[in-house]
Amino acid sequence: MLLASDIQVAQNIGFGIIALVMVIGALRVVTSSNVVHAALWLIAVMAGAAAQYLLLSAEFVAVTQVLVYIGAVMVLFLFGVMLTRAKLGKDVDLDNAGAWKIGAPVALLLLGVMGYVLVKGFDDTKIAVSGEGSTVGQNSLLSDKIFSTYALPFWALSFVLLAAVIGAIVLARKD
Amino acid sequence: MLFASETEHEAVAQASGWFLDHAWLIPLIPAIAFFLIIMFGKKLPRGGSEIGIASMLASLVISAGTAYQWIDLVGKTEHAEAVTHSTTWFEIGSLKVGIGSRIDGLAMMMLILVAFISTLVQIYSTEYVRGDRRYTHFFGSLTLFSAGMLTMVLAPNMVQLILGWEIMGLCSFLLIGHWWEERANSEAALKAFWTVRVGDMGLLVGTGILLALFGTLDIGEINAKAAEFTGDHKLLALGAVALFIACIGKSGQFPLHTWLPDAMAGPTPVSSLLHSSTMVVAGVFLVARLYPVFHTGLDINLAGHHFNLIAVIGGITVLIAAGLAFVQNDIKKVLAYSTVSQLGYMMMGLGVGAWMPAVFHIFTHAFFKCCLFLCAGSVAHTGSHHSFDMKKDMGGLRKKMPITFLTWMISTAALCGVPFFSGFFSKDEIIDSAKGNDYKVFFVVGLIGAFMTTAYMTRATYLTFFGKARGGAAHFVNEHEDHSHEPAHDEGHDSDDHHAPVVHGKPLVFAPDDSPWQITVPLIILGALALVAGYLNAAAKPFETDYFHRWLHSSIGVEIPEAPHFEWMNAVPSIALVAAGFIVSLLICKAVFGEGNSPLKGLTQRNAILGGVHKFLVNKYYLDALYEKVIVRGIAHPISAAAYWTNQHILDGIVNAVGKGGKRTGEMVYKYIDQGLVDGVVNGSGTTATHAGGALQPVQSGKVNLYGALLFGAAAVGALVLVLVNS
Amino acid sequence: MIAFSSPIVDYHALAPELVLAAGLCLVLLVDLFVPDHRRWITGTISGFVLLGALLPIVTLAVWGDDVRDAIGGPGISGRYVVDNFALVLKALFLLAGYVVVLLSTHEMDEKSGYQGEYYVLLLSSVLGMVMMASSRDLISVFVALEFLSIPAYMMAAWKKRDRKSNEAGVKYYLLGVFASAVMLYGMSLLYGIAGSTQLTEIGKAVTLDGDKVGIQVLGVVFVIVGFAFKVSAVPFHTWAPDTYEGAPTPVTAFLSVASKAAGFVGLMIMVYLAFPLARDVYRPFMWVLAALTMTIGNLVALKQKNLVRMLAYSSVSQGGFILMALAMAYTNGSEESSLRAVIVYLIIYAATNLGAFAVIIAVARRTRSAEIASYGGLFTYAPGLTVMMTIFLASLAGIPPLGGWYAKFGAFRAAVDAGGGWGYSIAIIGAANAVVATAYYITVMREMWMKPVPENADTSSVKVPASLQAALAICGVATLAFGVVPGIIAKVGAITDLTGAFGG
Amino acid sequence: MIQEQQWLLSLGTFLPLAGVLVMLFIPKKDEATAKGVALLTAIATLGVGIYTLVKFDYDQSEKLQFFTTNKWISPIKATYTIGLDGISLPLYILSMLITVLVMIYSWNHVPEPGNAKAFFILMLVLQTGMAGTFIAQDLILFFVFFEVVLLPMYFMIGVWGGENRQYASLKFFLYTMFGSALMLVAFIAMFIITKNNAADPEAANFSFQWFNENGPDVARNTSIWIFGGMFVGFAVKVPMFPFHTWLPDAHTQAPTQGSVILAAILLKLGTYGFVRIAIPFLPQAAKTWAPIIAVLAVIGIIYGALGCLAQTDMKRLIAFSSVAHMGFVMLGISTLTPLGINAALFGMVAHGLITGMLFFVAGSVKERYHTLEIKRLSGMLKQVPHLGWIMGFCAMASLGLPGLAGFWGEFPAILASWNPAQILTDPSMGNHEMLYRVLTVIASFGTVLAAGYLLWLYQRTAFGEPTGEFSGHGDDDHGHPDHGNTDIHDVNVFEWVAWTPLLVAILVFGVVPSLMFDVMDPAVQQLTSVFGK
Amino acid sequence: MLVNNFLLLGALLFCIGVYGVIVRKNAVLVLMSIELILNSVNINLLAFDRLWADSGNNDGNVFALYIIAVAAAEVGVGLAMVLLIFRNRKTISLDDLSEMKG
Repeated sequence: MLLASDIQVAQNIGFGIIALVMVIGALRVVTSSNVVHAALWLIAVMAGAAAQYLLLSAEFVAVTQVLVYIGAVMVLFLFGVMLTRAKLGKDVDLDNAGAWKIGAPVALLLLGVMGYVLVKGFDDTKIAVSGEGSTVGQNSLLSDKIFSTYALPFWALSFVLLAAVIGAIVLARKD
Repeated sequence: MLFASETEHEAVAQASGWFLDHAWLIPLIPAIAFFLIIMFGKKLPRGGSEIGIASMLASLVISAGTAYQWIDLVGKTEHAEAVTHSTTWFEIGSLKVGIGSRIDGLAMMMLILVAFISTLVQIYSTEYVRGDRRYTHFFGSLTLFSAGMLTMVLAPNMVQLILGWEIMGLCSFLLIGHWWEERANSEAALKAFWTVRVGDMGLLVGTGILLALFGTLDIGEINAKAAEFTGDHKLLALGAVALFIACIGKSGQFPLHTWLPDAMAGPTPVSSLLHSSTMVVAGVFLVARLYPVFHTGLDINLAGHHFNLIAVIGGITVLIAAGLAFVQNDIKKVLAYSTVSQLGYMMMGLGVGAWMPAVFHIFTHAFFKCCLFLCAGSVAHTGSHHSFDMKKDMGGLRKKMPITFLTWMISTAALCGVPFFSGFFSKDEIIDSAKGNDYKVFFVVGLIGAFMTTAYMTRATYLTFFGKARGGAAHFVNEHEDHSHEPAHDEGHDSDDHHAPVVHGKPLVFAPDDSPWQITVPLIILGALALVAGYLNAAAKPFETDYFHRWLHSSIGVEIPEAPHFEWMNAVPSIALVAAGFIVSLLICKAVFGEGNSPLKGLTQRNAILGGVHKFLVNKYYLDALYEKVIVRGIAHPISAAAYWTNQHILDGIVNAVGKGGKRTGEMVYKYIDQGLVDGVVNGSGTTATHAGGALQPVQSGKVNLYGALLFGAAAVGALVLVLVNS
Repeated sequence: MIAFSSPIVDYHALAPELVLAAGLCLVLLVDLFVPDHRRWITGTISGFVLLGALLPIVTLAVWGDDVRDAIGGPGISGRYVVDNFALVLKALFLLAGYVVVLLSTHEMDEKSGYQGEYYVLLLSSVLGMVMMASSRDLISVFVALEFLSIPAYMMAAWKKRDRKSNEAGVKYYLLGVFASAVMLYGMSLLYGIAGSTQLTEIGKAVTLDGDKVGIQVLGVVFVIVGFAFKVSAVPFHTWAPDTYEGAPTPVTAFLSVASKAAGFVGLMIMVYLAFPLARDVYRPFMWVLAALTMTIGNLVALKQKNLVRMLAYSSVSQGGFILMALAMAYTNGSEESSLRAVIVYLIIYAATNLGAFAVIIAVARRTRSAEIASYGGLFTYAPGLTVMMTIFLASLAGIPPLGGWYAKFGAFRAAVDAGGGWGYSIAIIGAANAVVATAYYITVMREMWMKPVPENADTSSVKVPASLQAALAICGVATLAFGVVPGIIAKVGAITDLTGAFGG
Repeated sequence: MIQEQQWLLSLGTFLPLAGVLVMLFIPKKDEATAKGVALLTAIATLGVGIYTLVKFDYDQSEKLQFFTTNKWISPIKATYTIGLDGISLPLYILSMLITVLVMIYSWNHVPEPGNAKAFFILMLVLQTGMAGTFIAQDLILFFVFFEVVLLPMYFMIGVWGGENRQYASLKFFLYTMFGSALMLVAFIAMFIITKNNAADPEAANFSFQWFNENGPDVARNTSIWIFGGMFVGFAVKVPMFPFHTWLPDAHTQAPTQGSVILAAILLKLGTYGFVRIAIPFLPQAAKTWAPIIAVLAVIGIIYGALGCLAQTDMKRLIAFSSVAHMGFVMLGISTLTPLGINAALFGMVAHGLITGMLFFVAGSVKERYHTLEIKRLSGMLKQVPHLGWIMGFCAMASLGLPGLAGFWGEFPAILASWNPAQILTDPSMGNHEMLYRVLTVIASFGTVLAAGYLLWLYQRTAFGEPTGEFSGHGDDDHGHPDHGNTDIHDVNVFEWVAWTPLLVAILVFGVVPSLMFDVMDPAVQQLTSVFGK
Repeated sequence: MLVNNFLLLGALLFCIGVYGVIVRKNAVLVLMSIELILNSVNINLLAFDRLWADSGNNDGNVFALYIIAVAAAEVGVGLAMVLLIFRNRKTISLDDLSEMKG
């Protein structure tokens, strides 16, 4: 049996590594000069996110993340890359020239504000992560919620997807 | 309230008669006649003049009746109160304004005067403006004009007074500008109206002050309250000054007199009507009417006060105008300045507390001045083919136009104040009163004025009726006298004189003799009155009449010093000066304008500097030169001409400049402030707005990334600020 | 462990949504089976669907409780509420949708195919809006927002061959996604603070005190930003002019009216239910947004040469007036008047703006242009359209007796009702802007009435198809009636109590 | 309040709209029918107006008569409340009269670019707005009517106006909008503040009565601000210096009919607003604002007059003279005395008649000579004597000649400004007596200037010989086309019919001012009772 | 574990995403950046879900699921549009999407 504290340490280390990968991946996504590379880095981030979800004992979400994002969305992206005949290789023309002069300050400002309020607000508030406390029935609870409390949005979501599919087909098809 | 009060109405009703009760008909009849003339005049055989004359006659009859009953009333009661009839005209809160009639001695006198002279002038006009293209309009305006004056004279309150006052202003505009095809005439009309209007500012403000002080606009009440005034004296003084400014404008007092000579642009009957009994007298009338206000407000007759505004202005006007009359060549302008000068006398009289003589002078002056103007008109109409230039187109007319000449002479004598003529009794008494009331300066002014009056009238008379007939007059005279007489062609300094008299491209038809009866009859009547009118109030022995005084006494409304008792001895200086003025002027005129003067012109042209006393004594031509060169050029010119120059350029210039300047200012204001500043601000803000819109357009760069940056950036900044503020 | 309990569904309350959903499917099916030349029938069906959905709204308004949960049960109730507020706005969305269908009939018929799909998307979007009006928790709000947006993105790009239309769609889409991302982040923070997605619970938690103030502020701000995008408040408006200009005109009408209204509805729900205690955050923020929106929208509108683009900016600035009213909620007891002002404004604005677009569509059928210059001398050959356009523009400018004045009146009243520095200052700014706004409306009127007809223009009289005539009639009558007898609309405003707002 | 024949005012106000409805169904080409219907409607409206005149109880002219109140916008407490008292009556009737006359004049004077139907419809709509403004007894109703006139006038200027019509109409529109936006804010603020002050806030409503009762209780500082908002709104409409610059442009460019309506009625909406709303509702603020208004009014008088002197265009001159005349009206109002306000009200009507008439004349001159340039016109009296004399008559009336209507606006205003209300001269509250007296003098100088520019205008245009350009035998040195005198005819029948009532009214009101003073005075007395004496 | 671990990770991802959105010109890459943001939101939600786990609700999980679903739909739509513009313009550079401006 691992002690709770050991688990915590392990979790923290795990979190740290995954987080590092995600951040690096994210940075590469926004800086890579190769579209395909960027897409691949995004997969890394997605996967990292799925891992974090697991850490947060949201198994169903994590699985969905993998299925939908890595499985579907990423394929869409890659299709998109192919269909628009992006250069498979380095492409210097991916960024707006000099846009980092705007982007970086905005991002840093946002980060500053967010970081400040989060640190100030949640200071050292702790959460019970995977393995701590009960996660029994998480998924059933989730399904209960989806089909009772959030049934209407769920119902609506189906129409959102329907509309998106119809619209996307119309827009994307050649005629 | 005072007027329209039933009880008072009944109270006076007992003491009054039909005419006194129905005096409101006097202005109403001509007013209605005006509309009739305008509407139907053109279709009538005499172009509407018959309506005008009839209405004036009707007014005259009622006026006479009114006068009779007033005199009757005065006879019955010692202190006859003014008979007031008034119905509410309109009512604003506590302020009730009535319209109606207020009959007292002053009003009665003026009514008679106005109705009478208007009647005569209208009769005269039927001939004078015969065939005029706007004959009907002319009579309409004349009638309305009289109606205005009568309205004013009858006014029981300030509002009605202003009504009449302004109607006259309007009609003077129409009449002076009667021949508006010519620019000069319409400009004179404009100037007359406008100058008077400047003075009217004072009337408006003054009325406002009276309302503030007395809470009423009723003249009787104002006078009563002013006579026993104890309130804010400064304000009353201000009111009096304001009102007097109106009188200055209306009565052509210095410095607003410049419109008067210009007003000669109107037909002569108009001038005569305007200058004798109406329009210009209105200012004097106003002072007389509201005498307590002025008396109290301007400290007239207060011990230790030797000057006051009215007297000073009057005095200055007397001298200035008389001086100006010297250098005029236009006979009407001489008379015009003479009128100004005489009005100055009246004002001065009122200023020195000589209410009765001043008002009496209004009375006498009306007749002789009217007569003089009509004579001038007669001369122009008949003798000088519509020229009023004494030097060019007159001279030697006395034989050809005996009636005109005779009446002119009588009137001139009256004007000059020759004893036993009407003017003497009024004018001399003003001068006397000035002395008696301790206004010595104005006594002297009066004397000098008398001298000057005689002098310029003598000059005018000489030039018109004596000496050689020149220009138009020569044609008139020669046409019918035997042609063996020396032709007049050597007279002129202007070659124009030798041309055949042509006016408006048509040869003139000369009257065979003196003017027709429509002209001469009024002349005769007026001349007679100029002779006798003075005896209504002839203080001099052996007459010692004081009818006028008795009838009018109650109109003064305030205690003023009794006029000094008339002594012939006191009149000696003025009589002497009149005589001196006559003689000096006559001599000079004879010398200058007499016959055989051809060397003179050569001399004056050759030699500018004249010396030698012996020559001065022996050489009568030299005397002429002296007169022309030294007296006229040397004295009269520097003074008189300078005065005239001042008049034309400074005073008139000011008036014109105010007009021009006003226009210029208007243009400046319009250009820079209105269109530039005020409008500019608005248009500018519009432009700025559009520009700001343009400046903002780059934000809308069309680039999604920038839009995104803006979105996130704004969110970040907003969040940052609000986080900082709220934590 | 709570056992699953089946939610109690009030089908009557949910009827409008169900009708729409069913209709949507019907259109889709019909579209599959009708031949090309009869595709117009999809439009007709859509119209009937929208009107059909109105029926249950009427019955709901007339019968039954004032407030009902469409879906109820323990822990479920209060998340999707059908109250008067919801009903009024649902009706507005449906009617606006109907008018847009009328506007679209000929546009879509003649320009591009895919009518059936177009109407499906339109109905979807309307369904999303209708759901927005009832949503009372974060998830419903979010889903409804996406539901109404995603079809709209695609509708903007519907003219597939038109580069401008593509551009319009992409811009709208990208900015929309950015904004919803920001909003989502804000929502996550709100959830983190309240531990619930129900808005009333959030309302209790967002109190602006304690050590989590910063997070609350951030959450509130980000959520407002998300909706500010939707209502195209400056500086989140940048997409609007480009999208409005590029999108098919009926879509533009739809976006500028319905979509914007939905944004405001969402914003209202959030402000009144989730942020009632966060006044110190939303008031200054929305005050600034309102001031910027009115002013910048107006100023840039002055420069526009294209009528649609001008109307885009105009609609930006109109949004500023609504924001002005909303910003003053919960200031000196002005929450009621500002809620009513917003609703009244939305309704009147919808009628007016749809009308204006109807005229644009009608005119563009002839001139093939939306340049203002192409409207020169319209009065000489299309007096009826000119008068209609004048009515709509004057109403937008807020000139009595046309509806717009009452809308502006309400907005001002809300601001003044709030009083104080915030209220009066924004009211004055609003007043100044009301004047600037007239300047560009007037420009168009001037063009139509006073300028000569452009050369080579066809000046035979303009034929207006029946559907457009109907749209014009509806909008025109509404605009006039709202202005002359504002009582009717004011009454509607007065009954729209947002359940749970005002601390009740 | 006298609640008899409650339908009467509504009928009088909305009858023109009925006419509009009928006209909408008349084909555009059938101009005669359209004109006929419009004219009939206007005459019928005037008939209703005359019936109102007859039925009006003159002994109780301080009370609202034909009063009626109905629900209108209940949620905001605005009601359809209308009534007529002595202050409104003259203006109400004047608006009807002017509309009829303008229509008669328009019968064969429809300005370019034609389209009589639209033109007449606009006039009818204007009529409703104008009449409605004068009878409204509810602030919101007032506001709505106040604004209703805006668009029709905008189009009238913009479509049928002169060369620079677009600029002028835009200016007119924006200025007015600017004023009314602030005014609306002020109205709302006044309502909310009185409501919050009131013992029973539920009783609050937008009726004038409510504000009459509760407005004076508004705290002084607040009321000053609110008054400021209204001031801008009304001052723009009046227009007062410095908000006047739209007026000359609007007048100059407007078609004759537009100018006439603008001068005769529209400007009065502003002054009426001051008298009816701003001053009685917020007496404390009125006291503070009165000296400012007075100063601006007098500036307006002088400024307008100076502006006139600078003009080379007859119509523009008349337009500027409006600034000056409205200055007198505002001066009268600013005294806060019964005399002053009576004068102002009289001045409003008089100015309406006179300036309206002058614009008619200007329009006819333009029609005949195709120019309004003063220096090109001359000798009108010779060529078109009746027109010339009418113009002279109007000029005289305009410059305030006693016996004509204009005088009764100016003269009592000047009298009153020397004697302003006691609260303005109360030493404890800031004594403005001196200020008012100085203003009186300056204002009276304004009358001199008025005489100056009007006579100057008259002299140049009416006197003298007709210029060669127009006399038909002309040397044409200016390069203007020789119009000959073929189309220069004297006053025609339509003009006579349209003008005679105005001319008669100018004279009659000038001679018998009590016709109007008697009607207005009780109402004014009641209105000013709030200021003490 | 500290909740801030996750939250700050989320914030970091969010800001990186924002940076990408601003800087990237290629439409596909912008879409990818958006996914980063959405993922950061999900991390937040799930972290908060744990924070409130004791109260027995897991709304965060539901929310996150819905977001994933919507995100999928959005990406689908987005890519359809990218294809559309590519077809019309032969480029997916957002820079070129600036025909309308001002």
